[in-house]
Amino acid sequence: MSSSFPLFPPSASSVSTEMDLLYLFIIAVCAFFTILVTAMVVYFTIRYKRRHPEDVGEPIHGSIVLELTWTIIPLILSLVMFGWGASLFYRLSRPPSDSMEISVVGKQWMWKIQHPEGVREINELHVPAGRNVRITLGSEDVIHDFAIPAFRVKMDAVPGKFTTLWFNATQIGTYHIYCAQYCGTRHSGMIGQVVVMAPQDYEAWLAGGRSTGTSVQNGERLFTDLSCITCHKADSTGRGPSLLGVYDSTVQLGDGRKIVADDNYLRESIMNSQAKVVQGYQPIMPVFQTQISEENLMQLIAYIKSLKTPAQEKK
Amino acid sequence: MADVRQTSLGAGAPAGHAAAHAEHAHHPKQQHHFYSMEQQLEASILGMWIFLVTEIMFFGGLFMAYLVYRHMYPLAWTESSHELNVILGGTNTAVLICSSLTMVLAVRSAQIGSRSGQIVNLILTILLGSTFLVIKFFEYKAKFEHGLVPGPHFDPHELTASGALVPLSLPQGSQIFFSLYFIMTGIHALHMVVGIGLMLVMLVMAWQGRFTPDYYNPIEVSGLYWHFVDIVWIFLFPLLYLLGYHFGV
Amino acid sequence: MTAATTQERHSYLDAPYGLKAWLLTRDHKRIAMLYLISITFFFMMGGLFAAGIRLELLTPKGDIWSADMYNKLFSMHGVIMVFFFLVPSIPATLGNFLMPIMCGAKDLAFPRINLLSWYLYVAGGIIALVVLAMGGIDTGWTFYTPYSSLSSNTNVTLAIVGVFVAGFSSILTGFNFIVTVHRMRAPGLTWFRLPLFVWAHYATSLVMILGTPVVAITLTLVALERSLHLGIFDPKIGGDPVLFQHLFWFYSHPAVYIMILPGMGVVSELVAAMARKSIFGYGFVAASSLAIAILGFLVWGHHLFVSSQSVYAGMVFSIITMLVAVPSAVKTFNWAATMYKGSISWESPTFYIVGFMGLFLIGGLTGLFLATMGLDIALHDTYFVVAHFHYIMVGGAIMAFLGGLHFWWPKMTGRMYSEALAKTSAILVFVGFNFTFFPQFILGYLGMPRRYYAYPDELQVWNVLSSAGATVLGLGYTLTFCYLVYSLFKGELAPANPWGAKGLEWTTSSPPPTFNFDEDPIVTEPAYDYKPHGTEVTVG
Amino acid sequence: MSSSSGHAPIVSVGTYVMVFVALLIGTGLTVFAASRDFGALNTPIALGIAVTKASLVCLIFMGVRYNTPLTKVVVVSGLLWLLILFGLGMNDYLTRTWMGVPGR
Repeated sequence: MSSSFPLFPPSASSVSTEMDLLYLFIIAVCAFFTILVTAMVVYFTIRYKRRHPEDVGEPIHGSIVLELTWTIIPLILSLVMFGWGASLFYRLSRPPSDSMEISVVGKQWMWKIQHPEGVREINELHVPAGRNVRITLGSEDVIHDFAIPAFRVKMDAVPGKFTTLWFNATQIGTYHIYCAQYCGTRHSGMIGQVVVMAPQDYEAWLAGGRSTGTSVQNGERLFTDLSCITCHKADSTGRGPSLLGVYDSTVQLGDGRKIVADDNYLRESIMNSQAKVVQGYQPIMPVFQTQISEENLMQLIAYIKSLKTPAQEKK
Repeated sequence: MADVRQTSLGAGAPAGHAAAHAEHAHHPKQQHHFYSMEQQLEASILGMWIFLVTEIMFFGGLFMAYLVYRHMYPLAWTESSHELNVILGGTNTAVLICSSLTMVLAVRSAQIGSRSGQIVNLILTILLGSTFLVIKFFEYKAKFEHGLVPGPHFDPHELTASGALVPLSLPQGSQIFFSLYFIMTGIHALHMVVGIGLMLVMLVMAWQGRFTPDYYNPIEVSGLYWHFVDIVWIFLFPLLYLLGYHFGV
Repeated sequence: MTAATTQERHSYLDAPYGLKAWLLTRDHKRIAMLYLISITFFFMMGGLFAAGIRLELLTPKGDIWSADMYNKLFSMHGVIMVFFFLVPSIPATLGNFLMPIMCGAKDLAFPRINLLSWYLYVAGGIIALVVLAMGGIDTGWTFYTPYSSLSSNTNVTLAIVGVFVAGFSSILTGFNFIVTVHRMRAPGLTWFRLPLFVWAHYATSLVMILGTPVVAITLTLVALERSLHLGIFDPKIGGDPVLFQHLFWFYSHPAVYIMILPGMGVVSELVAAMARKSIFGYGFVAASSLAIAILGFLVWGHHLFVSSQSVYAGMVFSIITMLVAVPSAVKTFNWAATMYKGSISWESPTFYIVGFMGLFLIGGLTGLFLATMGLDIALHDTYFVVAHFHYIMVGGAIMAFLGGLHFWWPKMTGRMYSEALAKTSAILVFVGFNFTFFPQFILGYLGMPRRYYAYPDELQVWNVLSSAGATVLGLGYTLTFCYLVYSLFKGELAPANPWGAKGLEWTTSSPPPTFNFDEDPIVTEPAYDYKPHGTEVTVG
Repeated sequence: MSSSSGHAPIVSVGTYVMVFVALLIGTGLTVFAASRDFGALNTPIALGIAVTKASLVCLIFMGVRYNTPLTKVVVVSGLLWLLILFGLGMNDYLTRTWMGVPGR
């Protein structure tokens, strides 16, 4: 970053080295072919320059061997690129299970960030070094994109659903957060920064922050305020299903389908409650669309995720 | 494809367009840049079919949206579909099928050189097409009255057996169903209007006796368009109207 | 008019004169010229917007324009360049002019529809200008929902109408070409005797026919959502904004091939003619055009790798995208091999094709970076993407367009231009282009997002370099424009075949008569059948 | 394939009327089938009937049966492209829950 002609962004996450290697590998392949073909073309142009206005080229029409060569070699190389790229993408798509969870909501034109302990920030994200961090992204208006070049991660924040990205920051320092999906007037003003701290500094920072209760506590309060609790009783006697241990479980729907209750299912069931109703229950739950903000929704879901059945508690 | 070319080559008359295919050379309807009437006819039919392929893709985008949202909101789809009027939709299907029959008969009349046949069948086609639109109008009117038009005023109501309008609760996704309903049937109706316009032109041409067993290109090509619009409806009817029909029957 | 020869008297340019004769013409050559004039106008306009963008990006802070103004600049740059310049550029000008001649026909199959297509284009263009006069739009040329449908308060609906109408004109052009190739070929002109230019345009037309209607309906849905609240993509009522992206890229990815395939066709013609040699692997080059057109429809999801498309779908799209690299590589290697043992003229078209090959290689190969899913996470929506598609569309398509224009200019206008200036401008464009867009690859990996109006200080050096290059590039284009226009009035009269090239278009006079050939041609030999001088055998 | 004049052969009125009757029966059948609950089969039945009806119109009324092979290729490729749009599009929507990670 100190160089006046920077070529690489800072390398500050567990995947950035591999990403750079993949980048350099493809550069090497492409540079080889670019130089090869350019050299051929320039050489032929000079070597076979027309000497006499009546000259014509030699009657060469083609060669199956050559055609196969330059069909098969690019095919193999591109499949290697695909394989490596797909594997990296797959790993970047699956947050490790031990990740700490931070929720981020994009809004024209700022990032609203909420730590599980309840500390909130705007356009600034503090994370501890060396820990897996899973970010759940939401958007209140249009599509945004949460990008941290130093970590080589990027994901769209799409209104109407949650998306996920994860990283493991390795270098202490301050790096850019960009909004990479065009979102209107102040799109380029939606720049923030991510501050990577040593774990103990992070704890100290959290302790010093003004917390308004953890996400789970806030979610629990909302669960009562919005009267969810009157129907979704823990002992399954309510008009709605019990939510203990619902997260990540398989739910049988009224129309016969089975579905895994992930974040987006919980989200849909709160916002558009009648879309996917659990078998044996009536579609009587009110629709909370437009009545609940993305941030509150994330708190509510954090609370629902924390509800465990007694058996799960024991584990 | 190439056989057309071969015959022209066989004619071996590169001296000018007039010499090739002497038997057609003086046909008054042959345009200057074609070698023969046959080439002109084949070009126009191929052209129409290619145009219909673009139409397939045009409606294809809508059907894609239909497919995605039906997958996302199956309940909303059946319940909203139940609000559509199967009797009117079914009648319209029959009306369009009748119009397709009169359309082929009009083309056939041109093939056998019956001017009166063309005129009668074209008039019937136009009348049936208009009937379709009139029925469609009453259907739309009912949707407006029942508050089923998407947007800020979306407020579904249902007509009970006693004739009263009672509020109706439809699941999330039903606004998208009705958006698609209006857009798909609306664009289809627009195609009907264009088709009726086309048929009016054909009627005038038939009236003037412009079509002969040798030359009935325009009416044949317009017929292709008319049938295509019919085919679109053949799919729209079950996909929109019949999904929720067995509900509550 | 002392120079008037018998040849000139019956050229298509002279036969009935006057504005009315031109505006009501059904002659494909005149329509091509009308198109040439109109796309040049839109190219200049798009170029001006580009200048505005580069000017703003000289400094990290937003200082010259307001943020809204900047957003409108790049949106209008995109809309005008894509829909009003690049899509019609080669097909509607060179294609319109040459397709019937290369098929040995008197005109396209539907001359009146051809004229209609130009009028629709102009109508669409006028709507775009009205939108501009009313303040432009700020959605980017991609019209992503829900920004375009719910958030933007500019004239998106009207702009969509303009694009829709222009799209219709493109459909009509494609449809005319397909019917012409199938039904209008001269006697003896079998499919495998067709010039590769015709093959490339045939493939392009397939994309126009099959893709354009989908974007038309997609944008219509956005317009209906804005104007009538018929929500399809609105997340508030359960709509999925990502569906818009699927439908949009179903056309807009293949649309890239609408822009580059005709360029590839031009280059195939030019390589053969400038090297006076049969194209190496004719069948493979022809088939690769069709392969690109077909594969082009199967890869659109690579624009959605980070937009919450499923990982599985991403992998399918990624692997098919990799396959597109194969026919592109086949073409490039065949062009290079064609030059081997050729007799290569050092006239200006050669300069353009050598430039094209260099730029297209970089453009095509950088596509591999973006198709590689893992790497795309870092590069998606950054300046790397901007650089990549400019290498294809400006470096590839426009370079080929200029090469083709220089090659067929004597045929189209009957005049020769200044060789020295033509070579100078080819070099200026090549150098300026690389300075403009190469730094953007680096900016992309550094993470600079697209459509940014202000950026962090450390990225300034590459932006300054890019803006400086753009100045040279602009100079190159201006120079080309000046001497080509000059040649129209003062250029030497061109002979029928100034390059000593093969092809039906070189057998007729320059410029050709209204119905292209004085005698209906009969084809007896394959394309590019160059024979040493004196050994020409005429087969009956 | 085309007759010497390039025109489609003249089809008898009887054939047209038979197709017409078949189409009307198909319409009745599809309404009847929709009024019964066949579970997951309702849609395939409705689409099967619709495809049959559309094919009849296409082959007989629109004369594809009597037309050149090229016309057939054009029709089939139009449908093929429609399937590409549906197939690759649904390829995303049907696999969105596979990873178990929201948005992936």
